[in-house]
Amino acid sequence: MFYNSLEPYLVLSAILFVLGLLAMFTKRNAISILMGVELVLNAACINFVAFSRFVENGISGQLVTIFIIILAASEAAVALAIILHLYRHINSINVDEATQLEG
Amino acid sequence: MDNILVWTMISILVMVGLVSVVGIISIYLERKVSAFMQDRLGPMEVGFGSLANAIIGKKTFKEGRIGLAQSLADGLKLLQKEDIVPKGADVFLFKLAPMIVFGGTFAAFAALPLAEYFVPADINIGLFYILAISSFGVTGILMAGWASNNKWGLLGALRSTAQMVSYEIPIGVSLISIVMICGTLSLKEMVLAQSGWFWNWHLFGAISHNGAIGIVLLPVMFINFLIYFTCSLAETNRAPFDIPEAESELVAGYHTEYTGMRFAIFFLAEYGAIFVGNAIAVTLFLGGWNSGIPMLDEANIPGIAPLIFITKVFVLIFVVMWVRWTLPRLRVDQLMNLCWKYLIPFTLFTFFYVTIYKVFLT
Amino acid sequence: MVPADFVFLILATLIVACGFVVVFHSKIIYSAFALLFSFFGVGGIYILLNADFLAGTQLIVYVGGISVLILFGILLTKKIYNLTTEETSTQKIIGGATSLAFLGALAALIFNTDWQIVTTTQEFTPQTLEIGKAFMGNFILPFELAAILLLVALIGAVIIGRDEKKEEI
Amino acid sequence: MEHKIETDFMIINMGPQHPSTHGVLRLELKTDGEIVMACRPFLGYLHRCFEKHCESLDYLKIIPFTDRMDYLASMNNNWAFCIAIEKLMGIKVSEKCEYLRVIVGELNRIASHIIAFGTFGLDIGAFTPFLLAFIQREKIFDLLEEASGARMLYNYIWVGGVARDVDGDWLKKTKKFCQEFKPALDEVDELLSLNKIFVERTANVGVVTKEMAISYGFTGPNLRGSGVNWDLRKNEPYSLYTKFDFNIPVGAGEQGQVGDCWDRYIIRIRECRESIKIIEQALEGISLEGDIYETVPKNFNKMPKGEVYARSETPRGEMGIYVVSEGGKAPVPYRVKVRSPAFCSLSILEEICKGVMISDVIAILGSVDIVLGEVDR
Repeated sequence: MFYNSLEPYLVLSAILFVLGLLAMFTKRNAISILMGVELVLNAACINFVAFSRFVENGISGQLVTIFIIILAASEAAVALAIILHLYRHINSINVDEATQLEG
Repeated sequence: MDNILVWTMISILVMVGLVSVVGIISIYLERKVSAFMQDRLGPMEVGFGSLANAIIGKKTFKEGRIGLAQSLADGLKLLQKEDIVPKGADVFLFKLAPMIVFGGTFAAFAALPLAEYFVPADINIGLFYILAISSFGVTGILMAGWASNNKWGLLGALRSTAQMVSYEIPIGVSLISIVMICGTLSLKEMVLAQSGWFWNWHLFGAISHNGAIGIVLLPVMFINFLIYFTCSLAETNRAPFDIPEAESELVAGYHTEYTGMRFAIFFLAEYGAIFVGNAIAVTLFLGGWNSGIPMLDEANIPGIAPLIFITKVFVLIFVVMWVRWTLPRLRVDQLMNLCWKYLIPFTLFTFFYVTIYKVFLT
Repeated sequence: MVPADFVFLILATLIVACGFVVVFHSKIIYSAFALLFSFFGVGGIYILLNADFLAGTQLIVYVGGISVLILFGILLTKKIYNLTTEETSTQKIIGGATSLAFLGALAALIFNTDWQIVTTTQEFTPQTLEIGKAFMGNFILPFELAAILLLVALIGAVIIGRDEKKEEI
Repeated sequence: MEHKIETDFMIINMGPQHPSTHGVLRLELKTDGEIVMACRPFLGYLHRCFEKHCESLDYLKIIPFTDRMDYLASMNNNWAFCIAIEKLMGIKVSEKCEYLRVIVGELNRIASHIIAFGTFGLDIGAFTPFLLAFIQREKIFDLLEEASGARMLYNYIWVGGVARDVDGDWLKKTKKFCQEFKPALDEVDELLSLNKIFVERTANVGVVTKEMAISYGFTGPNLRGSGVNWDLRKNEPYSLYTKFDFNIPVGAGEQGQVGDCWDRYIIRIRECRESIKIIEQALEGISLEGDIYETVPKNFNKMPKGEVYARSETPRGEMGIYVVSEGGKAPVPYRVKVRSPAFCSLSILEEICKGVMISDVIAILGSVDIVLGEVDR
């Protein structure tokens, strides 16, 4: 009953989404924030796939999810490069210490 | 329907047996192969008889003479050893890591097609599944290296991760060429496409579903096979790419701090990974369970298919050992150079070639 | 309850528990490993949703790629054996309250909406072929854009992350 | 904003328990990832006060101590010490004994070089050449055991002579070994020397220039690997080395720069061939007549007062023995000092291990071929 109805997936995705949101709100560490973003993206992905399975019965949700995964990969790469760069400059990856834009 | 279920159950059981036996056989083989290559004897004393004698404490059985039970005895020894967790280690992750490495490796066994009726899990994206689930090993290794709170361990883990992540790319691209020729990701269908004479194997251009024109694929497929084989060596941390556990540099790499059974699990996982890597090579390039000569196939000799498959895999494993005991080890930057400057461009070239072939010649 | 339900429950528990570890554990490396298992669980959920290709992609990209990247990032930026995250209490309270409110709103939305469920056969059909056709057909433009995006991200990451010492040489 | 780049350096202790520090050596590596920023060797884990012990021992009883310095080339150590004492006492050793010394010394040199290039291969990751070469080393040990009674720590060369006589059978066996050894060495050579990976790992790594080698006091194969043609057997011949026809292999930078790890490695392989040449000539020249104890002093009561410095070419380079004798009734030396070649070779690590990778440190350490027993004494 759980696995072939829509609501459980939506609830799961909502919890995951909120957890990601919480991480983004409370953490000062840039990498933790990045992890929160990844959680949020995954929650969205679950939503997309669940809707495409139960509401649309097609694959467009899956296609969107693949694009999200591509985006997440490139985002993670760029974000980590920025974090590494930040670390070299201010020797910390706490976002509230990165207050200057000049390098 | 029932028939299929029974066969699936049997093949699952066989796979579980295979999982436990592969490591032991490979370790024994490794010792013997290395011994004969180095002009020495290797394990000679501990046969099954002497092992049984040692266990019951009486000289009842005839003693072995070629050391067949050596790995078994070693396993028993490792089981009894003290399980040491270093003081500074992160206990939870330290204990979790070998399980993840082991699980990641042996989950891949589920999709190996031993025979047409011997596929424990006939997944339609079998190849993709194996590639995906193997990537779990990387994190296990990273976890082991970090959790053991040892600098050598950490260095080994970082090396290993960098190496495995890089070498996944040429592996993926070289396998995509095959996928393109077959038009499927199912390992079973790939093997079925290679049945008949050995020139139907993808290594020789897959004549059966391409016709004679398939011969133009032959050189490219050889290159592809070599690249895949090289990369699978690197993926499984074998010499000459064994820099993550290079014993002369990093003591033992990521499993420096592991003792007893946990160490044995890493060891088994390594040999399991070698088996999986070579099984993919056999399935994709060397015709899987087909013997290459129709007279010797399953149709004529029932029950021979799994034997053929496993024999082929062990022949490749022998080559892996041969390479290990012949070649020195690369340095970490040379390893990366090899991957990014030679293997990836070459696979891209073969990929391009196969694409052109697929578009214009079929 | 059919076996698949248990699978769903186990996976959901795994995902949520790991999500909690990601958010609340004080050691950042634990967060990273928990994130990995959370990704793994999401891959399992995709299989339950008949998205087999997607599950494989999830494993390869998230578990084998992004998680490792994040772990590398952690190991490269912190004093390796002293990895804790700091947070302030005000952020905790405000963030927690907002998140809880959000959760309530979402839950209300989920259970009060009358979803237009299409009941179809539950038979599993392989979707790799369809996805491939869609990428080469209707979705060709976004697909190509994604390829360009990946290239740009790759080059950008390399340029940003490059060691500055080498620029001077 | 202040522009500073700080990366965490990691201090790693390589040793004293490490598979490839060739004994109990500790290297403190300061690394930035895989790159070694600084490398400091820490010595003394095997220090056994050899030199101090000597001050309370009879000259003859010191010889077993020299065995334990460079335990891979004990014969050559015995020999170096005996040369010093003979020089001090003015003893002329009989020709038969000199021949025997040359034969066992060169045999021991081969055994030592087998360890050197075998473990070097092992450090690089090639296991098989090591074990293939060890088969030959076993044969050498069998020969030396027959001659001296011991397999590793011989106490064979005595002041004024040698400990035990050999018979014609032994000479025949040695001759047979010489013939068997050449193809075996070629096999190892083929397996390792020009292997692409091996060359990649060793060529242009750990380059020690001529000037550096001389200023750090390099001797032996390490010095010759840097392109300096210097061998005491040619340049300052002792014993019977003037009689033999052999070459001194010198590093020429065939695969990379002069003085890299590959050069130091290949020198040792080539020296083994030259040693075989010497042994074969010595086997031709030796006659079994004569008493080996003829010139061995009965006691050391008549030791002259004075000091002496003698040096000889051991497999690791020049071993210098400095002995001060008080003379008269005291049959013990006042002071013994050893100039050990491996100690000087080791001192270069700090300079050439800057900016290389961890794997290169291993390669460099293996290529300079140290024996900690001799470094710490």
